[in-house]
Amino acid sequence: MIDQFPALIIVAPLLGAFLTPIIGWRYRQLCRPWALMILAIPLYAAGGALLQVIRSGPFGYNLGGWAPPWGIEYRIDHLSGLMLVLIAAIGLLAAINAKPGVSMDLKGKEPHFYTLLLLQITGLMGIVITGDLFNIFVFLEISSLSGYGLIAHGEDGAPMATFNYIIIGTIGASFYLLGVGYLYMATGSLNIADLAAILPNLYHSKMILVGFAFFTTGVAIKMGLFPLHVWMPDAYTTAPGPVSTLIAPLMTKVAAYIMIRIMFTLFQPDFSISVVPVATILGWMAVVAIIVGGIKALAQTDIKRMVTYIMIAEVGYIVMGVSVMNRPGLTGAILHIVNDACMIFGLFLIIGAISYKGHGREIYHFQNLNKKMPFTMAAFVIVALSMCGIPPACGFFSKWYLIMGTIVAKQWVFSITLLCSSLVNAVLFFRIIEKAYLAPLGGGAHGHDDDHEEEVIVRDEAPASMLIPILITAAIIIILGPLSGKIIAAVIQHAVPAAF
Amino acid sequence: MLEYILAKYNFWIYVVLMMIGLYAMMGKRNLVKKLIGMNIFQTSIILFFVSIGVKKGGATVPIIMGHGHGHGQHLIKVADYLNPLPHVLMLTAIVVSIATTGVALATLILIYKRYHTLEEDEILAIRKDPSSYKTLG
Amino acid sequence: MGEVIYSAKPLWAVLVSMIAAFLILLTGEKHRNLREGWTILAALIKFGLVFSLIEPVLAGKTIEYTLITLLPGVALQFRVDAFGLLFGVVAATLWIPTSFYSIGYVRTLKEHGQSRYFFCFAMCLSSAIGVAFAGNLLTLLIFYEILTIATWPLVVHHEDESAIMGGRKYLVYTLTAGCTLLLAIGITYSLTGTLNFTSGGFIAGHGSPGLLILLLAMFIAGFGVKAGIMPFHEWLPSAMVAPTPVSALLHAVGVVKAGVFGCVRVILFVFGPELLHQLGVWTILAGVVAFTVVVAGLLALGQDHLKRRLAFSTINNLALIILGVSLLSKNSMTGGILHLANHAFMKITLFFCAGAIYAKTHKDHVSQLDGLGRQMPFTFAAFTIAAMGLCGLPPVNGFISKWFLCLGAVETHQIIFLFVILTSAMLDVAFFFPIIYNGYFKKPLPDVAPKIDEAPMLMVIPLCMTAIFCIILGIMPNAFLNFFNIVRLAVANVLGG
Amino acid sequence: MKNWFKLISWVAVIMTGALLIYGIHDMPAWGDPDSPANAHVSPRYILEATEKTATPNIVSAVLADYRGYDTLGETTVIFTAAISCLFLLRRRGGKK
Repeated sequence: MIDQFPALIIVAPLLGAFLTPIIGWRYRQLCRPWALMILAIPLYAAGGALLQVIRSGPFGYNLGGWAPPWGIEYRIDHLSGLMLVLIAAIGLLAAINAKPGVSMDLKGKEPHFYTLLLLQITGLMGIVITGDLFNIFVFLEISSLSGYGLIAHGEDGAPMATFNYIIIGTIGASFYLLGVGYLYMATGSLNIADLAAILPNLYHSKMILVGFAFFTTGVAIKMGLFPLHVWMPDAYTTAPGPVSTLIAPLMTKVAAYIMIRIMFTLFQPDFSISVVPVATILGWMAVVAIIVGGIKALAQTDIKRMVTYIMIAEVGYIVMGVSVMNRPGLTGAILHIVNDACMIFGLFLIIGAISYKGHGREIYHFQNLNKKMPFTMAAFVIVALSMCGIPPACGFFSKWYLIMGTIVAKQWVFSITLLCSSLVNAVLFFRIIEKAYLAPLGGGAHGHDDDHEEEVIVRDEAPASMLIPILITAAIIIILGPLSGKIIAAVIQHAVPAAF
Repeated sequence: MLEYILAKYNFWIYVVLMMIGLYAMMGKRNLVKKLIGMNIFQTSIILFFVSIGVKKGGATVPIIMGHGHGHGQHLIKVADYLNPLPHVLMLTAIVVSIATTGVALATLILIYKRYHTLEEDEILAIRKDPSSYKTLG
Repeated sequence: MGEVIYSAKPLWAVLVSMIAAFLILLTGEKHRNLREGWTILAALIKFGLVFSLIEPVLAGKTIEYTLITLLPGVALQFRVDAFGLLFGVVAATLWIPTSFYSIGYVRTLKEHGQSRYFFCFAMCLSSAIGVAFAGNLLTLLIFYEILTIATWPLVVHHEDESAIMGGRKYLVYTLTAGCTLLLAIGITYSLTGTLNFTSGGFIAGHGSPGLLILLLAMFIAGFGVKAGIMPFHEWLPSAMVAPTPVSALLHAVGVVKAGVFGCVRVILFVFGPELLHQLGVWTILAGVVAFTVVVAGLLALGQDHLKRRLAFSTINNLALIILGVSLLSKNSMTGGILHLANHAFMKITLFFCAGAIYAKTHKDHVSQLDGLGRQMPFTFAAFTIAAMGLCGLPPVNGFISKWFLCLGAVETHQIIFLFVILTSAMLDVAFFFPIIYNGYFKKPLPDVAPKIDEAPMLMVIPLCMTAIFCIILGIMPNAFLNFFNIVRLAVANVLGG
Repeated sequence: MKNWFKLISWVAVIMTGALLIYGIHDMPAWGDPDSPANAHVSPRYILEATEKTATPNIVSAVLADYRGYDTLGETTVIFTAAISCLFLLRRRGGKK
C-alpha cells in the first residue's frame, strides 16, 4: 500500500473526478459526500508519503515501470511532501466549506463544480509530485483550465476577468513550455533529476539562459508577481465564493513551488547568483510587489479585492525569501508558502461566510459584525493578527525567517520593506477590526449599559459547514506558529539545498 | 546574414510567429482577435518543438515497418528515424491548446450574452456606465 | 549562577490567566458572578504559583522550563531569575487588588462589554508574566506583542472618538516599536546565534562597536516606546481615555513596566555593564533618560486632567528607573530595580484613587477636586500616602528607592544626575501637593457632600490595601515578598556574573 | 489609455523577440542528428520501443506507454475543458 502512495495521490482524485458527473447525473446530493470521500484519500496518502520521506528520505515512483529519463517519474521529497499535505488539507477543507456557497451561487451545477474541484486538486498535486518538466506543464494546464471554468461562473465581471486570465495564463504556461523546449533542445532530457545532473556543464549556453528566462517569467505570471499580476485581482474578486476560497490560496503557492524547484533543484543556486543576476532582479521585483501590493490594498474598500492585493504583497514575501539566496531566507519562503496558504485560505473562508450571510464586502458593512457572527469574527481577528506578524500566530515565524534571510544577506532595504509591510497589514486589518468590534465613530457612542436596549442585534452565525473549516483554519494558524521550529527541523531544513 | 538566417530558418519563423501572436494577445482590443493571437502563439511553440526533432540526412517518420515482435533489431539505426519525443509532447500540447481555446470560447459566449459586444473598450465602457449598453438589434 | 530547577510552574503561572480568559469569554455576560469568580480564582492561583518561586530563587536557584524549540538554539523558554521574579511578583500581587477594584469599577459605572474587558485583562496579565519569566529575547518578544494586542481593546473600551483615536495612536507607536525590536533581535541572532539572557550580557565580542551602538539604540527605542521614553511618549497620555483600572494596569503593572523591564533586560542581560562601559554609551543613554525625567515632570505641572497628570508622572518615574539602571553602579541599579516594584505599588494606588473619585463623582480634573477630601477621606488619605512616596518622603517606599538612586548617582561621580533626581522629586512635590491641598484645605465646591460618602467598598478597600502596603514596604522593604532581597540578588547576579 | 496599452505590448513583444533571437545563436544546427535532443533520450525509444511495446509506430509507443501519464493528463485536460464548458454554458438552475 505504502509503495503505491504516489500513484494513489493522483489517481484517486482523478478517478473521482471522472466518476462525479456520472454519480451526479442521478443523485445530485451525493456529489459532495463523494467528493469529500475522494479528497480524504489523497490527504491520507500525502500524509503517509510525507511521513515516509521524514523517516527514510526522498523516494521516487516510476510510472508504468519505465526508468526515469525515458518514462515519467513521480518524486516525493521533503518539499513536495509538505506541499502535497498542504494542498490535500486545504482542498478537503474547501470542499467541506463549499456546500452552502454552492447551493446559493451554483445551484443545479453541483456535479460540475465538484468535478472541477477534484480536477483542480489533481492538477495542483500533479504539479507538485511529478519529477518531469513536461508533466508539470500538463498538470498546470489541468489546474488552470478547471480554474478558468470555475472562476468564469462568478459575479458580474467574471467572464471578462476570466478571459483576461485565460490569455495571460496561457502566455504564462506557454512561456513555461518554451522553457522546457529550450532545456530539451540543449540536453535532450525532460526529467528534473537527469537535467540537474547535465545542466551544470551548460550554464553559459544561451539556450539555457533563454530557457531559464522563460521559465521564470512563465511561473511569475502564474504566481502573480508584481508587474505580471494584472489578471489576479479581477479574477479572484469576481470568482464565486467557494471557488476563490479553493484557488486563491493554492495556485500562487504552487507556482511559487515551481519557482523554487527550478531555481534550487533543476539549477544549482549559483546559477541564479553568479551566471545571471536573477536573484537580485527578483529581490527588487519583490520589494516593488510588496510596496505596490500594500498601497493598492490600502486603496480598496471591497475586502475581497483588498485580500487579492495583499496576496500580491505576500507573493512578494515568498519571492524575496527565495531571492536572498541563503538558508534562513529560503526556509522563510517555504514556511511562508505554508503559512500564507493557511492565512489566505482563512480570509477567503471568512469572506465567503460573510457574503453567504448576505452582508456586503465593503468595509462599512462590517459594522457590528462581531455581534452577528462572533465566531467568524474571532477567527478573522486571529488571521488578521497572523497577517500582521503578531506572535504566536504562524505569520510571525515565517516573517522572522524572511527577515533573518535579509539580515544575513545584508539587504537592509528588504528588511525594512518587510517590516513596513507588516505595519501596512496592521492598518489594513485593524480598520476592519475597529469597524466590526467598536461603535461607529461619532455615531453616538453607546458608552454604557444603560442605552443598551435601543438596538438588539441578533446573532446570525454562518452554517456549521462553513464555520467548522473557519475555526479549524484559525486553530491551525495558531498551532503552526509554535510548531514551526519542529516543522523546519523535520521537513523544511532538508528542502533547503545543502550548499547554503 | 541571409545565410545565417536561412540555416535555421524555421526557428526564425517561429520567432516571428510568436511575436505576432504575442502582440495580438496583448495589443488587440477585440477579444476574438486576442484568441486568434493565442492560437498563433501556441502554434509557434509547436513549430519550435517539432523543429527540434528534425534529423537531416534521410531520416523518416518514426514508424518501424516490417520488424514484428522484436526480430531483426539490428536493422534499426537511430539516424534513420526522426526524434519521436517532440512529436509526442506536441500531441499533448495541441490538445491542451484546443482545450484552452474551447474554454476561452465558452467565456466569450458568456461575455457576448452579457454585453452584446466583443470589443474590450466597449465592454469596459458598459461596465463603467451601464447606460451605454446597446440592446441587441 | 546557581543550580537550575526544571519546573512547569512558570508556564502555569502564564497559562492560568490565559485559561481564565477563555473561561471568562465562555461564561459571558449572563453569569457575572461566576465570570468574576474566574478572574479572582486565577489571580489567587497565579499569586500562589509566583509566590512559591520566591524561596528557591532567593536560595540562588533558577527555575527553567522549555516548552518547544522555535529556532536552532532558541526555544519558547521560561527562566525565572531574580530580576524576572521581581516583575512577576509585582504583577501577580497587584492583579489581586486590581481584580476586585475592576469589578467594583465596572459595576458602579455599568460599563458595556464587560466580558471583553475581563478577557483582555486576563490576557494582559498572562502576557505580562510571560514577559517577566521569558528566558530569551524571542520569548520576551512573543509575550510583549501579545501584551500590545491584548491592551488595545482596553484602551478603546469606551468606543468614542477620543478612545478610538487614542487606540490608533497606541497601535501605531507600539506596533512600530515591535517591528524595530524584531529587526534588532534578528540582527542579534544573526550576530551571536543565541538569544538567551545571560547575566552581564552575551553580545560582547560580536560585531563592530558602531553596529552594537545602533543595535542598542534600536532596542531602547523598541522597548522605550512602551516605557514612554521622551520622543516616544506621546501615546501614553492619549491612552488615558481607557477606564481607570486599565490605566492602573497600564501604568503600574502591565504595559509600561513591560517596556521598562525590556529596557533593563537589554541593558543588563544582553549588553551588560562592561560592554556599555567599553562602548561609552551609558552617559548618552542616561542623558536621554534624564532629559525625559525633567521634561515629563515639567509637562505634568501643566495638566489639569488628573489621569493625564498621573500619566506624565509615570513617564517621569519610568525614566528614573532606566536612569538608575543605566548609571550602571551597584546602588543606582538597586535603586532603579527597586523603584520598578515600588513605583508599581504607589502608582496603582494613585490611579485607584483617581478611579474612585471618578466613579463616585464623575470628576476627573484637578481643579474640580476642591474640598473632596471631606467627602472621601479614605481615598484622599491613600492618595496622600502614595503621592508622598513618589515625592520620595519617608516612611513611604518611594523614599528607599530614591535614596539608592541618589547614592548611585554620587557613586558614579555624576553630580548632574543627582541633581536630576532631586529636581524630579521637587517637581513631584510641585504637581502632587496642589491636589492634596485642594482636596483637604480648599473651600468645598457646592456639589461636595458634607458627610462621608465614599466609593463602593470593592474600590476603597483595594486602594487602602495598596496604600498601606506602600508604607509597610517603606518601613520594612523585605516584608512579605522579600523585594529588597530579590533586588539585591538580581544586582549581585549582574555585577558578579 | 489606448496608446499606452499598445506601447506596453510593443515593448513586451520586442523584448520577447530579442530574447528569442538571442537564444537562436547557440542552438545546434537545424536537423543535426547528433544534437543533444536527438542523442540523449530519444535513441532508446527508437531502438527499444518496437521490441518492448510491440508497436511499430514509435510515437504511439512513447505516447501511450513510456509517457502514458502525459497522455492520461491530456485526456484529463479534454475532460476538464468539457466539464468547464458545460459548467459555464448549461442553463439549468444557476443564474436566471
